[in-house]
Amino acid sequence: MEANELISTVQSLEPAATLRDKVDRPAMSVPKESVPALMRRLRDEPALSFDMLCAHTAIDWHNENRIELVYQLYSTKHRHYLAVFVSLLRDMPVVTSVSDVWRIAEWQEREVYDMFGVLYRSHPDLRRILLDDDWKGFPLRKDYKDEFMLEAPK
Amino acid sequence: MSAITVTSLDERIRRSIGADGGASTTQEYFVNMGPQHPSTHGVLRLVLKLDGENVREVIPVLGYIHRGVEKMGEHLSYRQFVHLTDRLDYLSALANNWAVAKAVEKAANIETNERIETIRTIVAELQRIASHQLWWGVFGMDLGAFTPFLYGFRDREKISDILEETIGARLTMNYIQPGGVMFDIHPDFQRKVKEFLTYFRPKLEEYETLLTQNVIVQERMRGVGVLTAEKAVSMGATGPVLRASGVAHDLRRSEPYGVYAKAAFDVPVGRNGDCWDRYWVRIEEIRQSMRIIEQLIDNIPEGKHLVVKPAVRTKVPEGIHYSQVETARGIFGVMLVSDGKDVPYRIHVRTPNFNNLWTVTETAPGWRVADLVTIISSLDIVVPDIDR
Amino acid sequence: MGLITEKLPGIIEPVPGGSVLLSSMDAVINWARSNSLWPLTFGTSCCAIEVMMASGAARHDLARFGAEVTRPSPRQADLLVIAGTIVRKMAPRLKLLYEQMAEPRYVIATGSCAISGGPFIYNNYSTVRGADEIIPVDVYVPGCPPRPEGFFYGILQLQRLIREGESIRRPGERRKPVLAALPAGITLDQIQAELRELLESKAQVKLGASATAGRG
Amino acid sequence: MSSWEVKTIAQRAAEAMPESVLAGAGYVLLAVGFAAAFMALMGMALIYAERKVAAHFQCRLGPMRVGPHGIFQTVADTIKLLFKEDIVPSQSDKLLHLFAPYLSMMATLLALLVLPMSPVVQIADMNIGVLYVTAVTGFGVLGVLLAGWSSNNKWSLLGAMRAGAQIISYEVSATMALLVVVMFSGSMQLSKIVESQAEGWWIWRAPVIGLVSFVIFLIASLAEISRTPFDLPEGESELTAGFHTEYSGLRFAMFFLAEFINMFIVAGMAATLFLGGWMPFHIGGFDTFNSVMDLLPPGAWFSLKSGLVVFLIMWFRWTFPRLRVDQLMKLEWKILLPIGFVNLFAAAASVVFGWYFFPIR
Repeated sequence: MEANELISTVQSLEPAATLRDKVDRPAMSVPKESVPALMRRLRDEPALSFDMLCAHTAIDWHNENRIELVYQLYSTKHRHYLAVFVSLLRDMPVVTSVSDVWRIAEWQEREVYDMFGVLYRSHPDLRRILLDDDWKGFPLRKDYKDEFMLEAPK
Repeated sequence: MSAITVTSLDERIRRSIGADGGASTTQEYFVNMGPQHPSTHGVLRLVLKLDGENVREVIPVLGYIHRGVEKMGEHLSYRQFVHLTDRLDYLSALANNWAVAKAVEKAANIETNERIETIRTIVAELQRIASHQLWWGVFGMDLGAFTPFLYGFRDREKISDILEETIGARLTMNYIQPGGVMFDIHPDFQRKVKEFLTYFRPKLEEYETLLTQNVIVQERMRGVGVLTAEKAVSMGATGPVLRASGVAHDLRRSEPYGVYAKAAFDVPVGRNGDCWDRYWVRIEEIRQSMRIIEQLIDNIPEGKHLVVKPAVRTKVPEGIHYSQVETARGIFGVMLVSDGKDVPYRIHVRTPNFNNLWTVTETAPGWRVADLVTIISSLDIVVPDIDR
Repeated sequence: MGLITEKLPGIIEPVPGGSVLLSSMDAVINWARSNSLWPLTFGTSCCAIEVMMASGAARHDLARFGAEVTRPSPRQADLLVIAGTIVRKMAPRLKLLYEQMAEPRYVIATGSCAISGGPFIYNNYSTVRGADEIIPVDVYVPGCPPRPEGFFYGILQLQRLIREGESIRRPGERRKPVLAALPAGITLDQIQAELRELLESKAQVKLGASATAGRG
Repeated sequence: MSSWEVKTIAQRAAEAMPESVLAGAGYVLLAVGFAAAFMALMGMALIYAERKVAAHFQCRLGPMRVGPHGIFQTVADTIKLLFKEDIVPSQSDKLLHLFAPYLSMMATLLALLVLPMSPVVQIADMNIGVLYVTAVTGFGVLGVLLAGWSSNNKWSLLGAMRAGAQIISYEVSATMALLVVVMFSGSMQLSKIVESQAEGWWIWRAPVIGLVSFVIFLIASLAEISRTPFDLPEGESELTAGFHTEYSGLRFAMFFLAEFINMFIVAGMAATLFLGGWMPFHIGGFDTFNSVMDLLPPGAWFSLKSGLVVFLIMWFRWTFPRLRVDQLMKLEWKILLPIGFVNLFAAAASVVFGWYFFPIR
């Protein structure tokens, strides 16, 4: 499916979705309330059938006080990509889990929790994945400080 | 809004104990496989719920080699970040370099030439063969046959030699960089690659005789650890693991980069998604890689090997840039988030093994400990690639 | 020179920790130990491919040095090759592995990660800067990763260290003294007292309390 | 045809005893010393051989640095293991933990006592030799089970349980195969069995039946001594080190040594029962040929034959992967045992009707 056709199809599913610019592949910003329902439709809609969640990660826009989640979707049937962006408040990043839509989301969301502290509602097993269970802080946030870290000499 | 609770590993295990409400009559117990265990290929830890020899549940515990590469990437220039990708999946170092190089080139509008792309394709395919050779050897070792390991390495050394001559390193190559390759190929490169191809073809038959056709190997692989296509896709598996399940998704074919579009090759696809298919797909991929190299090795066009001076700190325009390549294990993707400076604002690497590993939680339960080893080995995991 | 020490076969040497080694016997034991370094199958990252796998494979063949018997159980291994990065989550496990190994145990740190943290020093919240922050290391092999030949050089250096009895080990660490049968009527304490006298007269230094406390 | 006079060390001791207690005691000491020294030296030699054989299978050299071609490699290993710290895990069953390796070693040593290596080099020659060997080798599993249990380690226990199931199952098949030879030679005494092959070895003298039972015996014994492809109890890639995970130093060396001597015993038994033991290669009736064969002393014949079987066992180890537990059991109960039974009946018939070469009328 062509990029603009893809975007209009997604917009027909979720009117609140807007185009996310400065991304080199079809990308949409959606409100966080629509996440699980829209994702399920993206997967099940025959014209879209995004059956694979390639990667799920986050970007910490420290200065704008928000964390932006990225869902990179791929359809093995139609061979097209879509990136879905969801903005969350940095102080209370809560979103509903999509682990029942794509199995792999369970672990990718755990990683995002581990690194950014994003909390997932109705996640089956939310705990740290890469760091120790008793780790303090979320390292990939821009303001993460740690007595262990060394600054590179200029 | 219900409260979100964050649990710990202990709680996870405790939950698993009571999962069947004490319905089972036999005593179930937990064992730790790893972090130091011969067949977890590094420092992967699996908490196994066993009933006698039968695996009831697998809980992978990651992070024993989590090195914080993504955080470091936010402080390094794009050129500097390339060398960190070597150390993720060190068996496909060149493909990993390529992913970063591709992302930067696309973002900063750097035009490479045919020579660069051909060299990149050839070295990446050579390393794919080397990676599969190593996997084949270790797979044999995990099944209990030690000799394949040495045979695999014997032939891998030949590739290491060829690459070392051109690149200067045996493992962490750091060769493909934004705007070209570090060095031009060695004058002997083409001759030696051709020599290797003629040397290796009969050796591949030897592999088949030693391991593939062995009755015990067949018995231990066929029907073991079946991963259906639907599950494989839903779990985001890529590479040979996905293709063995019957989904012909190969980036080299579906969205060709480098000069793959010029080369004729087949994408081997399995039927059942069991260990045997994963084994067969990889062995077949070695053959296809040899085919690709054969077609390209005599047609390396003339040109410069580097179009950007290596010292330049490339500035990438603001925005989000993706690129992905097909490594020996699956899709390695890089997401660059740039704010217009010469260091990335955020860099995310999507590694194939992270997703591939989790299929073990789906395929292993119901099989025995020995099968679990086979299944893990057939996934061909590299632990630093999982943990980053 | 006292009476007692002359009666014993070989030359008596004091070792850190206050135990006594008889060096004629010691030479044989050290020869055996240096030639039979069984490594633990342990590798965390890239270096494992070069150091544990490629060096054991056909081209380089670690077996020539008698070190191909990789033991999966730390109880039976003599040599812990730290092949790869050690991160903060792994550090306690590495210490545990080291403690599970039976004395005498030797440690080779291979690659820049195990020596100093390598490329992962700055802006990194996870990587330990050198394995010697956790466990004592005998030999360092630089490289990223070192070639198998480099690792062999490290093994040869370790063999030399063992033969010379120069194990870089801090006093007071668990170490089993090797004792030949003592002549009748002589106790270990007597030998030690005499040795201390001998040492003090030579070196003109008072030995600390650790010299007596560490006797196994 | 020259005849061999069998005289075991036990017989010599018994003969010497009435005249001089000292001489008798001397023979007993000789026997004990011989067994112990043989075990240590043979173990070292076999470990060295294994490492060299493996190396040459795998296109490499193997130990090269300690002595010429590394022949002192295992000496160094032994000395090192002798002086290595002996760890007893704090949560283990200490008594059993200390005791288990001795048990394993003892079983091996006991089996070694009756092995006829030449007409004069045999410590004891019981009239129930075959039965005795079967009994004491089965005894070794106790050591393994105790080791696994007392270590208080789940991997050890898994290994020990595998070993228990495996050894007990395969003993059945091994015994079936032995019975065939017992039936043919009409005796359980090992020296008698060897002498019964003066006209030809049972592996070819009893057509097909001998070969089949040789193969069954070899497979079953490989499983009994846990060699690849049946090395499940210590399968490295699965159970770290199996039942001896928690053993270090000398005690680990005992398990190691017992394993290799067991291999020699299996080879020796296979040679004795099917390949004529120390008996030279004879074909009944061809006296000239036979006398040429007699030029080589019986001890050399035994070494050659058992060496061949040892090499065969090593060859298996460096070629085959490991079986899975259920496949292992399937192989025994559904394949080997039925074949063994049929073979046994065939052997019975062929003994009764004399359907074998050079039958004794």
